[in-house]
Amino acid sequence: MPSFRFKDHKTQQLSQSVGEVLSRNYSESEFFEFAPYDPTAGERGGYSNYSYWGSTLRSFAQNKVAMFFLILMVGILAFTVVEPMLPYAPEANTIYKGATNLAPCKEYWFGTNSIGQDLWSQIWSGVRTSLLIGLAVACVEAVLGVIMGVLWGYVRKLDFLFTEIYNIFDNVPQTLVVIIISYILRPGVSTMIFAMCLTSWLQTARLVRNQVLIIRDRDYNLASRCLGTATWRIMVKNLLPYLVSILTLRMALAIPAAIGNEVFITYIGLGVPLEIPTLGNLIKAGQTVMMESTLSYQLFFPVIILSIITISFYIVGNSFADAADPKNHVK
Amino acid sequence: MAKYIFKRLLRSLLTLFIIVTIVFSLLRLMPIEGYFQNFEKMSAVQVELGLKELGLDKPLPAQLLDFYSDLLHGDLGVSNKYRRNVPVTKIIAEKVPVSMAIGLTSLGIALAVGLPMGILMARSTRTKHKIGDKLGTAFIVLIQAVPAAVYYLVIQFYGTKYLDLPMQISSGRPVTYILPILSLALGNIAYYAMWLRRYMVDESNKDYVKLARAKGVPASAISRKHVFRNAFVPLVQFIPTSVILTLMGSLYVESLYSIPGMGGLLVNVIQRQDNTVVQGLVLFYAAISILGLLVGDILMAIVDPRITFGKKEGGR
Amino acid sequence: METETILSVRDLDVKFTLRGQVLHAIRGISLDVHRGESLAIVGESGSGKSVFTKTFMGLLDSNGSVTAGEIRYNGQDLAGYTTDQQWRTIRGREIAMVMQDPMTSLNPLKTIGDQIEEAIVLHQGLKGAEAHAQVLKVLEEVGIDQPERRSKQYPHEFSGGMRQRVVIAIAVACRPKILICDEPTTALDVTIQAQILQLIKDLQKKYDLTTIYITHDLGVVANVADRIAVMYAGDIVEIGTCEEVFYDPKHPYTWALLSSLPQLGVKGEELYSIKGTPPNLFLEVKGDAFAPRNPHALKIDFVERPPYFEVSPTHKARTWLLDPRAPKVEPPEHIKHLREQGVNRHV
Amino acid sequence: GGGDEGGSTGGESVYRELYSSEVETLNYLYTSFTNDYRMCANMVDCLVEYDPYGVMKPALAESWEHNEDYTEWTFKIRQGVKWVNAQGEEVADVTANDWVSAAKWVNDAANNSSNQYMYNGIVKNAQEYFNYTAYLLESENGTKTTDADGNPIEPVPEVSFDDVGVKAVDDYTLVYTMASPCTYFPSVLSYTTYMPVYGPFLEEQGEMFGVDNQSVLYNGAYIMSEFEPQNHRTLVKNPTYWDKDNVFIDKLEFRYNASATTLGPESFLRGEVDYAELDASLLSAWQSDPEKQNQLSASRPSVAFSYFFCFNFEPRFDESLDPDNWTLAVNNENFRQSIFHALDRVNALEVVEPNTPENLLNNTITPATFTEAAGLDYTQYPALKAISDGDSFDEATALDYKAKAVEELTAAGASFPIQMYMRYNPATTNWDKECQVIEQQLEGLLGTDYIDVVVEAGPSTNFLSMVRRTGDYGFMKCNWGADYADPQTWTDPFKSQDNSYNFMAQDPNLEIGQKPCTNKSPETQALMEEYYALIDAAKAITNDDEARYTAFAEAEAFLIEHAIVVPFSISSSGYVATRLNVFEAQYAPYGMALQCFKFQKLREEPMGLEEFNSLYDQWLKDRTAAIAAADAE
Amino acid sequence: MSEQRKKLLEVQDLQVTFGTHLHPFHAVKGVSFDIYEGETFGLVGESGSGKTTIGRAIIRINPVSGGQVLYRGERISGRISRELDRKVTRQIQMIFQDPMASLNERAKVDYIVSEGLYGRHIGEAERQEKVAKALADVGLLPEFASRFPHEFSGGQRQRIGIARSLIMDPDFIIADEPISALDVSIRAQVLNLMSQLQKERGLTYLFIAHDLSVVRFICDRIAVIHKGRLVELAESEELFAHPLHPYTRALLSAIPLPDPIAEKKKKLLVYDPSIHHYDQETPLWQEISPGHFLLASEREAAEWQREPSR
Ligand SMILES: Nc1ncnc2c1ncn2[C@@H]1O[C@H](COP(=O)(O)OP(=O)(O)OP(=O)(O)O)[C@@H](O)[C@H]1O
Ligand SMILES: Nc1ncnc2c1ncn2[C@@H]1O[C@H](COP(=O)(O)OP(=O)(O)OP(=O)(O)O)[C@@H](O)[C@H]1O
Ligand SMILES: [Mg+2]
Ligand SMILES: [Mg+2]
Repeated sequence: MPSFRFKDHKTQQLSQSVGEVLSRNYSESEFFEFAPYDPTAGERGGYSNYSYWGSTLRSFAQNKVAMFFLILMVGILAFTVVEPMLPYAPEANTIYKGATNLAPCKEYWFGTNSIGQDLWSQIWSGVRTSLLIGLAVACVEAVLGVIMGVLWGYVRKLDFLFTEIYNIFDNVPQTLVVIIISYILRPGVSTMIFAMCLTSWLQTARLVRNQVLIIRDRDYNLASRCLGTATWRIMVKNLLPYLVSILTLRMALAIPAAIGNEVFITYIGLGVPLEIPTLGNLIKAGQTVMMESTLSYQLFFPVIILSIITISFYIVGNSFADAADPKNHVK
Repeated sequence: MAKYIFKRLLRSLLTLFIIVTIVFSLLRLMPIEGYFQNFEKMSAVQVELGLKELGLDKPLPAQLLDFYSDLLHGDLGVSNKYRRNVPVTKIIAEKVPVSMAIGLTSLGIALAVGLPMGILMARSTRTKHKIGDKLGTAFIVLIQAVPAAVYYLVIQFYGTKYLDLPMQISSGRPVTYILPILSLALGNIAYYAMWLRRYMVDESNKDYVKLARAKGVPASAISRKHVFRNAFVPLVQFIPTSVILTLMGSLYVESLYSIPGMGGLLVNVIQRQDNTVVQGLVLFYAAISILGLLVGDILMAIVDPRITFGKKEGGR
Repeated sequence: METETILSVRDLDVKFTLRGQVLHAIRGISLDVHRGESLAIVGESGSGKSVFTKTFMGLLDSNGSVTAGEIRYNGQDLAGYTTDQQWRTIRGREIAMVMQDPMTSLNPLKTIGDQIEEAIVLHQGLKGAEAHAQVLKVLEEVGIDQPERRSKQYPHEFSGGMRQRVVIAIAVACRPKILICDEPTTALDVTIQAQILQLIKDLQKKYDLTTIYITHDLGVVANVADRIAVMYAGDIVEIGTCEEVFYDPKHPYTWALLSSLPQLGVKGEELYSIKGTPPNLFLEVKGDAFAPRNPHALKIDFVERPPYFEVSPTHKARTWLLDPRAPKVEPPEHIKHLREQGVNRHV
Repeated sequence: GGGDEGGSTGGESVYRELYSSEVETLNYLYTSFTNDYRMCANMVDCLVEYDPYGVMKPALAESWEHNEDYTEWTFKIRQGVKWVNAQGEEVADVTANDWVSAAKWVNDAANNSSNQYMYNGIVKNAQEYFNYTAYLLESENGTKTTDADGNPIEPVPEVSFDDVGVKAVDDYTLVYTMASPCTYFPSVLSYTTYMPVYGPFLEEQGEMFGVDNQSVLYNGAYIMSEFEPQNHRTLVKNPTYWDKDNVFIDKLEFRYNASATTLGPESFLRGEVDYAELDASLLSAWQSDPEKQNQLSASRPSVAFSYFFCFNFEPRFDESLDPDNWTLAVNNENFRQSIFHALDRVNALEVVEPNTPENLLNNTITPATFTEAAGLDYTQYPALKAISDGDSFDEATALDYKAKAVEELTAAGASFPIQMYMRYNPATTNWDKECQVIEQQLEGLLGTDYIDVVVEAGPSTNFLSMVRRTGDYGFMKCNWGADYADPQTWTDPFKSQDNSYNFMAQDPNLEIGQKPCTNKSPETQALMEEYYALIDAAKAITNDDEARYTAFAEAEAFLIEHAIVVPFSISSSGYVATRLNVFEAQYAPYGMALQCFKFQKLREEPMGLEEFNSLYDQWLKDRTAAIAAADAE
Repeated sequence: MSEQRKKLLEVQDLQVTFGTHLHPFHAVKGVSFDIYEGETFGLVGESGSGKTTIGRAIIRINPVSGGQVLYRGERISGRISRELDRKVTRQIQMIFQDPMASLNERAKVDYIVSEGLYGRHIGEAERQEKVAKALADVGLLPEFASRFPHEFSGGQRQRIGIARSLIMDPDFIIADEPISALDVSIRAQVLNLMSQLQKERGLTYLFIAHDLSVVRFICDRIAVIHKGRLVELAESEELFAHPLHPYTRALLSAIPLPDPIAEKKKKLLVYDPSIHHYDQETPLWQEISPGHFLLASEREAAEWQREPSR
């Protein structure tokens, strides 16, 4: 029979109290004496080795695919940070005269583009920018989404108002907003982030709201109200922790979504200017030459890197959300 | 029920009103150059006259009033820059059927493929190695995680380069529709398969399934007669929305294969600053998406006897 | 008593694997079920009652399996069944089940009639109008008025008690030999609970069923059970006829179960209660699982698992207290003279 | 559908092309979009047309003459030309009245034609009539005296259309009266607003004139038989065309494809289309592939547009880019000269034309071969000759000027490096890349301690009004397109009022935005004044082209020599794959000539680059001869 | 009972309505009763009869649509002053039916138990001390403070819930079916604890249950509720000895007896509401004998009193 491994001090305590009795060597007659009865030992009996984050991490670690992608993701993240500091890492936009449209070779690992820029540096610079956009959007989305969503779901009076606002904003085309913003602000990374954040938090807010609606009237919330707990504390202590799972999921999905969105906005010609490489820009540039088989690497390298990134975020996010759901925890 | 629908429609009207007003006002933030073809060479008088013709010289509230009074007469106005002097309704009416035909075909295919796929995946979760489920999940992850713009390109690249399929549609040649329909269908296949699988797995842990098993109902009949229907209920709600999305067309796919549909129309007219068309389109989109939600709810009520309209769920 | 064994369980072990950890849910149970009897399995939550009976129908969750022992039914070893096909010869047809929660055990999207008909078509070989007529008959049998109208309604239009009747109707419609009622009344009000128990009793008589009740409440089974098996931590700790268990309980756990019934409580006095919590089945259980909570535990209880001590041919208990070497321990006062007391107390 | 078959089927010659932008309207009297021109120019003929060398030829006008002082032009209209509808049914005869109807429509302010300005200052009283109709509109037929904002509306003296200088003397005699003497008037006539329109039909259609192929009438080489917006359009040969023997392609099929730039080349290779433009990035791949090599061709450099870099004298950009510092620099001629000479234009042009960037180079504002007088190309006139034949790029000179500029600017208190703020429109293909190349080249040559080129994108739509017109740039590539065959057309960007190219001429008291225009140093101011004096003098010469050209050349040379602008290039649509021979087509660097398919034949084989180059050289030679011959006539 | 006993809580003609104006659902229809200081007042009835709703109306989770609730003579239903609100929040506490659902799974026991103290500006040391004491009071080990609710059995969780109320030092506790979700074997733990606390602290309970046998064990007076209306109220022994209302009788007859012989002899009574003719005769909430209230029409009251009980 597989034996249970004791994992921390609490369990050890338990094993000691049992072991104490066992370790003594009784004689045959002693066996039939009453054992010392300790009610507190009985209280301890139902103990399970549980801590929320511990279980979350443990179930995550058991998911091999997710761990693989986590490592990949961390690797990529680390590399994008480190890449510009590497020796001989050139400025991404440097033009090498005469080195136009070179296929991948020793000197230019991912080849060069039509004006002689090194795609390797361009792609990593693009990954940096795109990830920055993704992360920023995801953070804003999470923060705004949670605040709005919790208010929306918890404060009954706001429900009607927020629902209407949601319906309205959901129907104002994002393109219109992006275009108008590109008039008001200069096209650039921060503008892009701003434009995306403007609408993206709505979905998170709605998700949070639906979740809050489900848990709002659970007994433990009523209990808190009976105890006179302030509303903000209920939100922070009773609601937020229950949103961890869906929030991590949302955040992790928001990053690939934002990168995809960046590609889209670039596609319609409103993206970040070309002198700032982003994955969207690189894909757009690659698209113009994709039908030319000798040049299609200019599309495929950014596409592959982008896919690896979005897939890792997607899988890691999903698996983490699964792991964060106590339903999937071993008690 | 009729009363409920009526009330909801009435409320939607208010929402529509606000949406259109916001869009209307946002549009007026654009620089006036965009309203003219040849601003560079126009005199001040010409510009002024042009603005007057477009009704842009009046203060915003007056413009709004004009717009709504026209709207009440069923007049959405005519295009200024997209197709000059052509009524907005005509522009939209010409494009909707195109997008819809392709969209509905792909949706049909997506349902025909996605739903069985979801069922097979759900069943596979009960087998030892869950191979079917893993394969299906890999597909879903790929489609959902990789931006559509990217896999559309890949499909076009391989489809035209290696399968030698045409790069643009031409009516009367069905092969030309393969790639765009495939591109459009993939997303929905993944979507429906994923949700159906999830709901089926959730449902098959419910007590009534256990009871059915205890009754001796064969596994296949359980998943067909009991689980599928229950799992399908929440999906029913999405179908009208999916249908409606086909009305909006797909910017990418339509532009990649030069499909003369709705996709990209909005982007196009926003970029050309064709206010009337933008307004008309936003109104159209908002109206149908609100309608889609309503139809989704009604469908839900039809397939699920527990849901009744009008009454708030009383107690249990 | 001349009894024929319909189902015989020997040394049954059931284990679950949950993310790499093994939970030993059933720890070597042996039990004979007699034809026509009604057996009650009593025990607190998590003691393994449901898991135990699910093994008879192959309804264990996919992460669990029978790891040892056998289940003999009709000369077959059910423990060796693996395929859906094999189990379908048992499920419903031979052994049927009534589940705990009437609110969720019916398919919300199918009419009551359809759900009963499904069972009838499967097991009685009837079709169409005949099957429908049978549906109405069954509904009437379980005490539902206006069966014609009711059969066309959906579960949500039924109250909890009526749903439970429908669930029973479905089980009975399969014409099984054995009916397992897994906590059929815990979700119901007392008044309805009594009615449902009565209904099962009537049906049992009518169809000559063998019934196995599962409950955590000893009080509930006094009326319906012929024999009672008390379970604790995946093991049967005491088994005997109804009278034996109520009037002459031997296991301290049975004492505790009985004493904690408020019906037996004396106002103003403490109710007898069991301290502590049941053991963690992920851990290997040494000795008597109940020992840490047992005020009468002997030292040997922590070392060696007690065997069954036979009190009478029908009455066995797993406790070292029955060992001749053990000191004599009296059951708590108020359950000792339950017979006299009970009759008087309850008007 | 377009099928895979080759260009000609069953003797019918069909030309196929992808397009990515739909026409806005077929109302040629209104539009000013090249997309629209491309259709209209083939549907309706003008009074004149051109031969492949740019020599004007009679078209709907059989002949014309002018009076002594070029104030009256009389045209004899060709007889027997028919108006037909989209089904090819004859509707009416083309008569002189049709040009009168067109003029009336165009100059009526209510119609708000985008090209009305083509009459302004050319045809007598056209602008006056326009102003009067505008007044009527604004005042609602004189009933109102203030506009919506409460500003008074200035009354405008009544002008009747009868006073406008366009008259049909009889059905086949058309007379235009000029506002002032105009030698180049015939070159204006191939613009859309001088196309005829059948009056009764125009009236009948009203607002709907030109919304689709059914709502226009045709008298040109082709009839648009099918028109499905964003899908396809088909032009078929007009069977009643007066010159049908010169129309060789029977059918023009245009299919919509939003990704035409990406898919066009591949479609061409697959034989699905007969023409595709190639992005410069594809060039090397095509050139090195033996299959594609001989399908690669170029487009003829076009002198219809000229590109030049403008220095902004009224910077209105962000404080973070230090506009005051820029103001100091830009007013320093040595600084401007250092940039002028440091800019390696050929290097920059390689982005769009990697093979023969020199072909695109333009050393003056007015492109070479644009116009000539007295047998001499305008750019070869004495003042411009040296400039035209040289190249401004010269590292040593640039560094000399840099040294001087550093000295002077340091004295003036400027801080280094000078931030040079360059903008581009992300929607324009390759502009971004070009900016990057220039940035690295300039910084490389002049040193980053001297200048810091800051490249930034502008909005992709309404770029001009958001960037150029607001002065939100320091140094930027601008362009201008010719309106008629006279050097004056190229002075428009540098006009003294409402100048939004480099703000060189703002009255110091005038306000743009919040800031008064006080940026120009006295030296700069003096330069500008001198320039305008030269221009005014040139404009005053109206009857002697040679003298006039000499004077304009002096003015233009002045602008360039003082490095107020940096001439850059003419336009090119780069590389193409085509089954057409562009050298057969009509040619003129203005008007509609370049859009016409008339005279062109569809070739069996695509044109290769070698053939193109030899044909181009031949064409350049033949052209000189042809023009000389025409002049001699 | 002596009339001198102080009324702690008075419920007067309480009505609670759910749903919209168009589809109102009257969950509680005109219920009146008093609870005296120090007693345990039982409220029994079938599922959905409105027990929880009454409890929640008292503690002000459910808004009251008619009638009023007085606590120590002060009205606490409807809008009340902040001060009174704070006082009532402190003095009235609730114990919930489902020990799992009523504890915040993501908070440690330490926080859960001391949650009510956070509004009171109490030092950290004092807080911990109070937590330890509250835990000890309900028989839990102090080390449990740092654990999560998952780690406990149902009985332990319910005791945590009780500790959470106790820390507020309340006078009045509404216990909404505190044991019905628990295993029989641990019900006793909770019941014992409740009586013990009452003895030590003089608490007053409103004890809600659907099982008469439990109520009988712990309550002084019992009210029986059916479909939102009280049908009978009496001292518990009186109610068991002389149940008048047929519904009460049905309830009593259904109590399972842990005694096979008695149980097999037991006769079930079924309550059939159609015996009433309330469209013809209006029922009254009347005091049949001192302290014994009954909802009945004149005729019914007479008739039922004549019948021998059971
Ligand atoms: N699928 C499963 N995976 C892991 N453990 C399980 C599974 N099913 C049951 N168990 C465990 O097996 C043990 C016995 O469970 P079982 O459901 O038989 O208890 P029970 O006596 O029926 O309790 P209840 O009265 O709550 O129904 C419990 O500890 C339970 O946690
Ligand atoms: N928030 C609510 N909205 C609408 N109806 C409600 C609400 N809460 C309770 N009800 C309804 O009010 C009635 C009384 O409910 P209540 O919960 O008070 O019953 P109960 O006697 O406590 O039942 P149980 O024994 O099941 O807890 C029920 O029919 C219930 O459906
Ligand atoms: Mg169970
Ligand atoms: Mg309740």
